[in-house]
Amino acid sequence: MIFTNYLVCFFLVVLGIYCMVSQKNLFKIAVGMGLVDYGVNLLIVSVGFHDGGTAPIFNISELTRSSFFVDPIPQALTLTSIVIGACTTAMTLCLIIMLYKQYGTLQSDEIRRLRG
Amino acid sequence: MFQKMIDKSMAKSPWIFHVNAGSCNGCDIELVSVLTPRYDAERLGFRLTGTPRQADIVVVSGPITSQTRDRLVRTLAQVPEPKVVVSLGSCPRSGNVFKGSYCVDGPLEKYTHVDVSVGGCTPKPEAIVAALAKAAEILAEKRKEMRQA
Amino acid sequence: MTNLLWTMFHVLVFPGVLFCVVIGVLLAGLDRKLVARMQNRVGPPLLQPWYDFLKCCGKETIIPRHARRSLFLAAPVLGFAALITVALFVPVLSCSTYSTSADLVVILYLLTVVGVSMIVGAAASGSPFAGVGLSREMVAMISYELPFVLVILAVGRMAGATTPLGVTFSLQAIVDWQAANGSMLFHWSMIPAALAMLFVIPCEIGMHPFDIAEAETEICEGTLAEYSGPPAGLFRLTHCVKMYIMCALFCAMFLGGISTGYAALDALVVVVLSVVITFVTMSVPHAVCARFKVEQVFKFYWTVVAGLALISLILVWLGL
Amino acid sequence: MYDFMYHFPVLAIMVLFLGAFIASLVGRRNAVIRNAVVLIAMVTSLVLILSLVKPILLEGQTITYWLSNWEPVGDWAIGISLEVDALSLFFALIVVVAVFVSGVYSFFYMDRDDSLVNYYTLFSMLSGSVLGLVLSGDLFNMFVMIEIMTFTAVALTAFRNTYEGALEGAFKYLVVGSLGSTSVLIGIALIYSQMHTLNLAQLAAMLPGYDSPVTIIAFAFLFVGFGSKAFLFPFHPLAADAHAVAPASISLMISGVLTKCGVYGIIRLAYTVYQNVDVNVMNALKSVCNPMNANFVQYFITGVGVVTMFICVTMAFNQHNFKRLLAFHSISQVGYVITVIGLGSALGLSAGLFHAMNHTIFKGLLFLTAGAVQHATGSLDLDELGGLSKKMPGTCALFLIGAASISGLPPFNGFASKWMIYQAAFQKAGETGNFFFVVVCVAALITSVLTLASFIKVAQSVFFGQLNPKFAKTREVSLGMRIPMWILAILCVVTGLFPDKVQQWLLAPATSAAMNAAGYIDAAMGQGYAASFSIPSFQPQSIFLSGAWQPVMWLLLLVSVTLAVCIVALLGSDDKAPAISETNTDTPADPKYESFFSGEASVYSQVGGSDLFWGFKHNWRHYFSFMHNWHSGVVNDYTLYGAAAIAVALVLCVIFL
Repeated sequence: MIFTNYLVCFFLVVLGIYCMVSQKNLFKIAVGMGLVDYGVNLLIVSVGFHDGGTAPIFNISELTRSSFFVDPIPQALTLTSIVIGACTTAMTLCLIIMLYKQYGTLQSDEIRRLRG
Repeated sequence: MFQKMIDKSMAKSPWIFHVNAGSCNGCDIELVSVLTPRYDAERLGFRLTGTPRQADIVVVSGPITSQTRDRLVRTLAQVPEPKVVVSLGSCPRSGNVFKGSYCVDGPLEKYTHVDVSVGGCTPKPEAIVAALAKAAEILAEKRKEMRQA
Repeated sequence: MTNLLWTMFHVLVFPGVLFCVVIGVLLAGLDRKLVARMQNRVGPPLLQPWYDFLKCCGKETIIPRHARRSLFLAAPVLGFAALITVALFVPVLSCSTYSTSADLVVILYLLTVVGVSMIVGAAASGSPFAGVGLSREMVAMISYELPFVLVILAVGRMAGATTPLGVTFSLQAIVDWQAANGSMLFHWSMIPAALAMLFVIPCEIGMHPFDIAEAETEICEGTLAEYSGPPAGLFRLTHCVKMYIMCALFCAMFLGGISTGYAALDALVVVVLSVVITFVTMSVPHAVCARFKVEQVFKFYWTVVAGLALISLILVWLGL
Repeated sequence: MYDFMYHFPVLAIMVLFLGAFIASLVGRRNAVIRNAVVLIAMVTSLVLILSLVKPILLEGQTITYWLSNWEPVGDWAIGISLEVDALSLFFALIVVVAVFVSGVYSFFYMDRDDSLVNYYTLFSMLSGSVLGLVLSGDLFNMFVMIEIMTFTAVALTAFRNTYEGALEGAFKYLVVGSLGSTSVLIGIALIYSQMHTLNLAQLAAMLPGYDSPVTIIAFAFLFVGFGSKAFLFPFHPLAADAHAVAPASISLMISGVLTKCGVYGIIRLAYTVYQNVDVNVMNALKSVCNPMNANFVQYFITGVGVVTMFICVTMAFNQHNFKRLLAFHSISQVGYVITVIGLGSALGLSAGLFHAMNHTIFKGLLFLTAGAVQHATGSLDLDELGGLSKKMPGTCALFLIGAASISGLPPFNGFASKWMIYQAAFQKAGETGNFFFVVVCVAALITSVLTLASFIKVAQSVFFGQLNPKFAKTREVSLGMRIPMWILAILCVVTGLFPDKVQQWLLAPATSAAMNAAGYIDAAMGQGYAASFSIPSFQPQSIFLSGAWQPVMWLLLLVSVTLAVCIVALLGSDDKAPAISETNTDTPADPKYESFFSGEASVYSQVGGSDLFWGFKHNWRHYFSFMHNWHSGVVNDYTLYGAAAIAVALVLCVIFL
């Protein structure tokens, strides 16, 4: 089951990068960025997941060698990363709107005044 | 002492700037021939420069056409003191065969003091060398005058 | 105090200003004489460059309206000073006045400073001709720098192969190595590098076939277009001194180690060698060749000359 | 060290974030209070970091600060830590000085912009995040700081959103930058999956004993990620786009500080964390610090550095925009740094650190002069500007100092560090007997000449030549803008004249800190922790400099300069007609003082910046046109290059490990 997770997150990341590379529409590029983000988030969560583990909620006295639980740190990392991803998306969309106002187009190959 | 050395070397290293003020190229070619192995003006220290800023002797050939007049005046002004002006051939002196043409604003005397004048159409290279040597002497004298003034 | 006096002596007399200027002027005069003789002319007197310099000192200095006054006047002085500093690092056959462990790199950069000072002076004069001239000067600089660097690395590797670092950039160490093992020029793997260096010399100095920056017929003396009076004279003098410096550098790098034991005699030997090098690298091409085009210079140096130097470097690297 | 000093690192970071918060609260109403808040925040963090110089750099201590006092439990780091050793502090010093200069400059430079409260909020956040990154002792914390940094940098790049191309540059930076951040995040996830910790010290202790290719692949991801933050090849087009359109003070931050974060990350990873990693495959990473050996990782890092430095310097020849040209040079200089860092010798590392520091100083200076030109004339077009040296003599002098420094002319600092770089490269070549490092050395020298050439181009087309009549009314910028520039210029000269002191006080401690993995581990996890993982203790090797560049020689030159000046003065003194150019330019010009123009009347005539060096460009026209097309300006292409970089790094991992 965990193997499926890795497969899916690999697939998501590759799909996202492919989307960013091949799609000329700025919104689709933003979607690609989102896909890469989700893929990585899934990767981090999967890393901390233990099949059959309980939720990591313990008193310090309950904690024993034999207690088997899901690693909480990756979940914290994922939360942070999701927040950052949301910010990135917001910023990207912002810039796309402004770009559309200035250039009058959403095609990435027409937005290339800086080159060479 | 240093000044004396400068005075002495003034005559030994006169650099020439050549202005063609509408000449037919005859005099220009003769001026170049002065630098060839046959006459070799370089043995007297002469050297053609490309800019009036480093020139000591300005050689003017041609009858001063109205097209070249302003340029000539400007170039002459840009030569640092002390400087010597040599007119080459008959044209700058009198206009020669171009005299009376609507587009000739000669002679050269109208615009500047001419120190040495070489006649002929075209002058012989020997005459040019002699004139340049004379000009070099005048240059040294001018330097002395300038220092005393 | 004596130290300071010695420093003053080194800077001012030997091997500093006086020595450099005298030898440089003589070399430049000799070059003109030789070219003239090769063209079947009489040629100017031997001291002609000296007269030229003095004459320039007696002329008026015009500072054009577009010029930046301070830089315009400071540039020639800076260039000359940098060149004299190079002279202090270059050994006269057996020993240099001042030695650091990497003086070849320092020399490389100081020579660049000389070129740059000319470029800055030209730029400060505000003339469009000077603008073209400085761009050509820079192209010339890019051109000879690659082979020069390769030659330096080859020589440094050759002399420093046995040191713990495997390379030395100290001219003194290079000269000492030659004293022990015979001059660089007589090691067959270094001959291409020596040839490359001989090509670098005239371009570095800006002698005739490579004087694209000062082409008087095309761009009105290029970098020097607006210079008159003493600053122009100083540039000419720098040019003369550079001839000597480059020759002495060649002697140190490729003919070092043949010391006679007396400093004066050594100096004499260097002068004689310089005359030979001047004849080979400057006078003959001057008399024979027409001026190169800008892109030809670049191509020539980055292919032929750099190739020669690279052959040497690879040979040395293989331990041959 | 006093006890309260342990709080200084975190205070230095927090005070900047707090400054951002307060500035955005109060700044909308009152500009003076806003500026005062930002200034106080900057100065406080500057002072806090400076006060740490003595204990950390000079006495060699290390500060470990566990946030909320979550100290390691049972030898396992569970809290977030700040760990400040000499290397971190070295970069922190660079950061705070650059932030201070840039902040003071922007008070005067941004006077014509509106909604400045956003600017200062973002600026403070950017400063805080960068400082947080270099002081952090935790990998994930570094990632968070990188993200904040990228964010604020993007927003600031787009700050002048009406400026041509500002949004475009910001968008490209955001998209491709997010690819780099993602790469870092994947690397972190992979490391965590194996090690279950992200504390740098603990990683440094545990990685060597852990035999897994996953950690090496993680290294590849992290290297590409940090490389993208340093704008290494092939991420360099981003930098060019972002620098050129950002306000000059932000260009300083991006080139002087953000790239340094990437460099710091690479140094920290390669030297401290992965120092002792010895995967069972042919000494893969082992001995990054062993000078007698060269391995694949070294070749790779050095190769990337050389390619970066060469491609960027040639790209600069094609540029018409002042700041875009500077941007390419900026990356080219970072290429130098990465090149020597890849050498893996102590000399190489200290040369790299020195050049990184100098790069911040002189490149900052150059960007600020570009900003001054833009502020005064409103243009950055090299083909249009010209002759400004008469209008802005101060700026011109500052520019010349910066240009001489970056071109490596003695006696400025660029020469001192480049000298060490050549020395390190050739020393490496001599020790390994490998011709590759000779090529590196030659490439570095040639790049230096090309740098010089393109700065001659800038000098000629902006400051010298003839003044475009369009800019006749240009005035020198205010003193408030020139003082920050002078600070940097003086630093240029000082670090150039006393490289041995810099070496002694800054570089040597930072270099040994970077190589002292055991010390780093022990400082964080308690004495003996490193030994329990059999991390070899650090042998403080004297950083062997094969003869230091002695600026004393330059005093000689100064003597001869003075003498030469005297000679000239002597010659000119008796001249009865000393020529002074006309200062009054309003009267009809005397032709004597006009430029010689083959006799023509003087008209405005300036050799365009792009026409210079025609002879050079002509021979390379195929290369230049290829490069021009390759930097296509399409964001998809740049993303592709970034993805390709990740792919190449992974493939190399698979092949060689």
